[in-house]
Amino acid sequence: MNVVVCNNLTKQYGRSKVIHSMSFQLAENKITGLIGRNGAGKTTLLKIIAGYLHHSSGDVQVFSENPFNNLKVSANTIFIDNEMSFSQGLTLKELLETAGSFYQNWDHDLALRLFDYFSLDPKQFHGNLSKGMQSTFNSIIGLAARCPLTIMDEPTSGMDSGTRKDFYRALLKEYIAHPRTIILSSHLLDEVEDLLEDVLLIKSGEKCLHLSIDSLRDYAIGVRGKTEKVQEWIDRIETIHLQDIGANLSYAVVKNDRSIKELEDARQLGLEITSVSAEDICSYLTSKTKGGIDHVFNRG
Amino acid sequence: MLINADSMKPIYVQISEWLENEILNETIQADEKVYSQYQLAEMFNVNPATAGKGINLLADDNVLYKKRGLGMFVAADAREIILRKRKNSKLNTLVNELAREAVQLQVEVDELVTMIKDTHQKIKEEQA
Amino acid sequence: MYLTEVKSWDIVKKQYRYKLKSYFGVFTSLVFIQLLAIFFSFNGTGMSGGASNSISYEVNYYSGDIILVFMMIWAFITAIIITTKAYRYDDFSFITNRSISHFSNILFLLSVSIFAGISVYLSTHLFQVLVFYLKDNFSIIKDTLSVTTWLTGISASTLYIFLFASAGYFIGVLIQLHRGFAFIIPTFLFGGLIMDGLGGNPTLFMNVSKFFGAETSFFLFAVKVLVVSIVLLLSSIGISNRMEVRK
Amino acid sequence: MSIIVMLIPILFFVVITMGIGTYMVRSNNKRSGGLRKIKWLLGGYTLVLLLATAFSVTLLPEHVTEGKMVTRSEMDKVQAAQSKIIDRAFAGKLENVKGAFLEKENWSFPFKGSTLDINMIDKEMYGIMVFVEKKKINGVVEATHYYGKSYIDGMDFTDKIESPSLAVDGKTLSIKAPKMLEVSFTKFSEGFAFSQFSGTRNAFEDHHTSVMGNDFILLSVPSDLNITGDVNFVNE
Repeated sequence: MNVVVCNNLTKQYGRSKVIHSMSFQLAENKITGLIGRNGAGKTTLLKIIAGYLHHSSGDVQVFSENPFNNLKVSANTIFIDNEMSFSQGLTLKELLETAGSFYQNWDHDLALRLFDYFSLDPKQFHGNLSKGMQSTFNSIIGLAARCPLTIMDEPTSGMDSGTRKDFYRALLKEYIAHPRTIILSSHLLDEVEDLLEDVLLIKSGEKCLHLSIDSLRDYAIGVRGKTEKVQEWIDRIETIHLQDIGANLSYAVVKNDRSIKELEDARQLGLEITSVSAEDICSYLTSKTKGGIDHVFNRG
Repeated sequence: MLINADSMKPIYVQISEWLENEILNETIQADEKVYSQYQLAEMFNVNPATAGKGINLLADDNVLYKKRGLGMFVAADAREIILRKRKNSKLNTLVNELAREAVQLQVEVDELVTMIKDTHQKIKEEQA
Repeated sequence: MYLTEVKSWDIVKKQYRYKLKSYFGVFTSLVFIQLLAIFFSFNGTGMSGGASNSISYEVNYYSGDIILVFMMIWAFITAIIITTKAYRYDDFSFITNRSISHFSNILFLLSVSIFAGISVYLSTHLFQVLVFYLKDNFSIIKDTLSVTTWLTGISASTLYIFLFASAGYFIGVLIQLHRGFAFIIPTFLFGGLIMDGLGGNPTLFMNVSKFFGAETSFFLFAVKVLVVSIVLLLSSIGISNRMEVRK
Repeated sequence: MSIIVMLIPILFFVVITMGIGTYMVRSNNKRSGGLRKIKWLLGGYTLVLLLATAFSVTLLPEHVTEGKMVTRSEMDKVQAAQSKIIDRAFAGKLENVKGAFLEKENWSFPFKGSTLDINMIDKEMYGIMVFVEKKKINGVVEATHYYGKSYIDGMDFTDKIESPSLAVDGKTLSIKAPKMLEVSFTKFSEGFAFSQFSGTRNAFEDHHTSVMGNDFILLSVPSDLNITGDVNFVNE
């Protein structure tokens, strides 16, 4: 069963399209990473799925319903981001209790234990917390609510690296114990890579890739060697990325669908073939130019 | 294998190799139940699907077999299969490298075979 | 994971309870503003005096009018405040949709209006006790209130306060729709009042206040207030449908 | 001028609204001290209100004159009746006094002389009408002080008013002003929401009305007695 289904989903503010004709499905009980650069439209997409924003055209379904302003979707979805607003009049402890009164699957015991572990002060107010502490608190709510659809938009922003690791571990354990559909957005794939089952990569409001994390790791290969040899080899092949890496040396990234013969050719040309990490693939696929940042400096 | 050995192996391959090692040094006996994908996911801190892929890799090679509703168990001849597989893949890679290098250095087949024979003899004697 | 089915009314109750707790701070300003109103009331609403051959008299008139007016303004501003983003978005951290959010807001406003309505009556008495001890003239005249007058009085106070809360809610939602209304509405309102006043007889202002204030039948008054409030609140809900739920 | 006067309540309203608004928005931004503190504040305040109300409802009435209020039209009627009687008295006919006037005090002085001089002490400060009626009586002068019904803001004050003191010394009847009754009181109304439906008053009408009753002294004297002074003769 698909929890989220989007068909030609488009969102525009005035004339600028923030989400452009996006189509994808998210299957039940998978952790999907929504990866994209800042401003790619991750947050907008997530807010449409969470039912906070209207979409402009196309179709979006969450639990087979239009999520906008939908009570059923709201009851089964939790959206965690760092703009989450909580009443300034209630202490953290009171907020946890309130959250517990809303969500049917809420695990208060878990919430309290996480609360203790991350040494939050129950008498403190949300607005007085540091950014990292706020993220931690929001994430605790996100985990303990056990919503069938849990959306976390950059949940670890502001957390220190120890807390991040702890949080991701907690997320994984919670997921294993109580499987649910999780969408985790991040601009850093590295950090969440191991947790994910699928990756949805978006670039400037458009879907770039949607595949399993393992396929993503095999998605491309890199070739390194003398510039003219690299040029010769990639002559008829579409490159994802091409970069000068030193005096007369180049590095090219292409899709991993070359025939054995082509790879043999590369060997003959003295090129070194490497695998490309998922993080790098995402970064190359979402960069504006094929040459990456180096391109900016190559005016020759 | 055409991809350089120095590049990182995918996690599910690492998991299946780890399981193979556990079977080879008999931490897990034949006909014993192996870890579930969820246990592996927790141990390696990865998504259960990834861990499951590692298990499936071994099931495909008949190292593990499935008991319905109970999980995956180690096959009776698991060790042999693993050894054979490793022999094949590892030696194949090395032989490939060796042959390639030999061609580049213009070493003829007979010369190469002699070199291998000598080295093999030497190592055996040392171990004896 | 199985999906939860929720009943709207259930969530309304939960949101309402959450609001009572989280907006509890409005009661701080209620207390402060009531005390301020009591202080202002010491001025009295009037004085009259006279003398003849053998008698000279002086009467000081006091009433709870200022307290009620201040509570009306308080409800008006409270309603505007709870339409602002900081408050509106609080709901959406938990389960809700817009109708439920509005509905629980309205319930909240109704509850505080009732509390304010009753406390207007009570604080009028606090004021009387204070006057009794702080002023020298011990002769005090009070209207005797029949139970009906007492009940209609408290209900009417509540209705007046709720009317203003509804108006505030409406204006608050307009301002959320477009910031420009924050300038347009006061200009229009006060400008209108002043133009009215300049004309010599403030017809608009008087007519609006007479529409409610000169109604001597409590039933008709209640109908008038409720109809106008419901129109204002429904318009607010209608207007907010043009907005995104949360940005 | 009138325009400015009109604008004052509006401006006052605007200023108050803005003042309360600023305060509320400010106090709203400050983190309130949590639910507990506000609960104590509100609970304490409510308790004070309840105590004050209980006190004012149960204890204050001992100090409260619960006026049997007279409506405006009744007061107008009373005043008209009094004026009518006085007007007719000046024309020489004093009748139907009861009803509109109360007999406050009676005096009876034995008097043998032939001339009685009426002397008002402190004439500038105190003037009371004196009507004289000649009767078939001998050796005695009778005086009655009548006081018209008096209402201050709808409350009957007639009983509280004192009569002047009269004394006969030789052939002079002197009238001395009574102690001035000074009334100063506080009147509460619950507010317009309470008065609006009670039918007695209208928030848009000024309801401060008072009737200061007329008073006079009626002297009954023997028909052959000669009266001097500022008096009017009636019923001749």
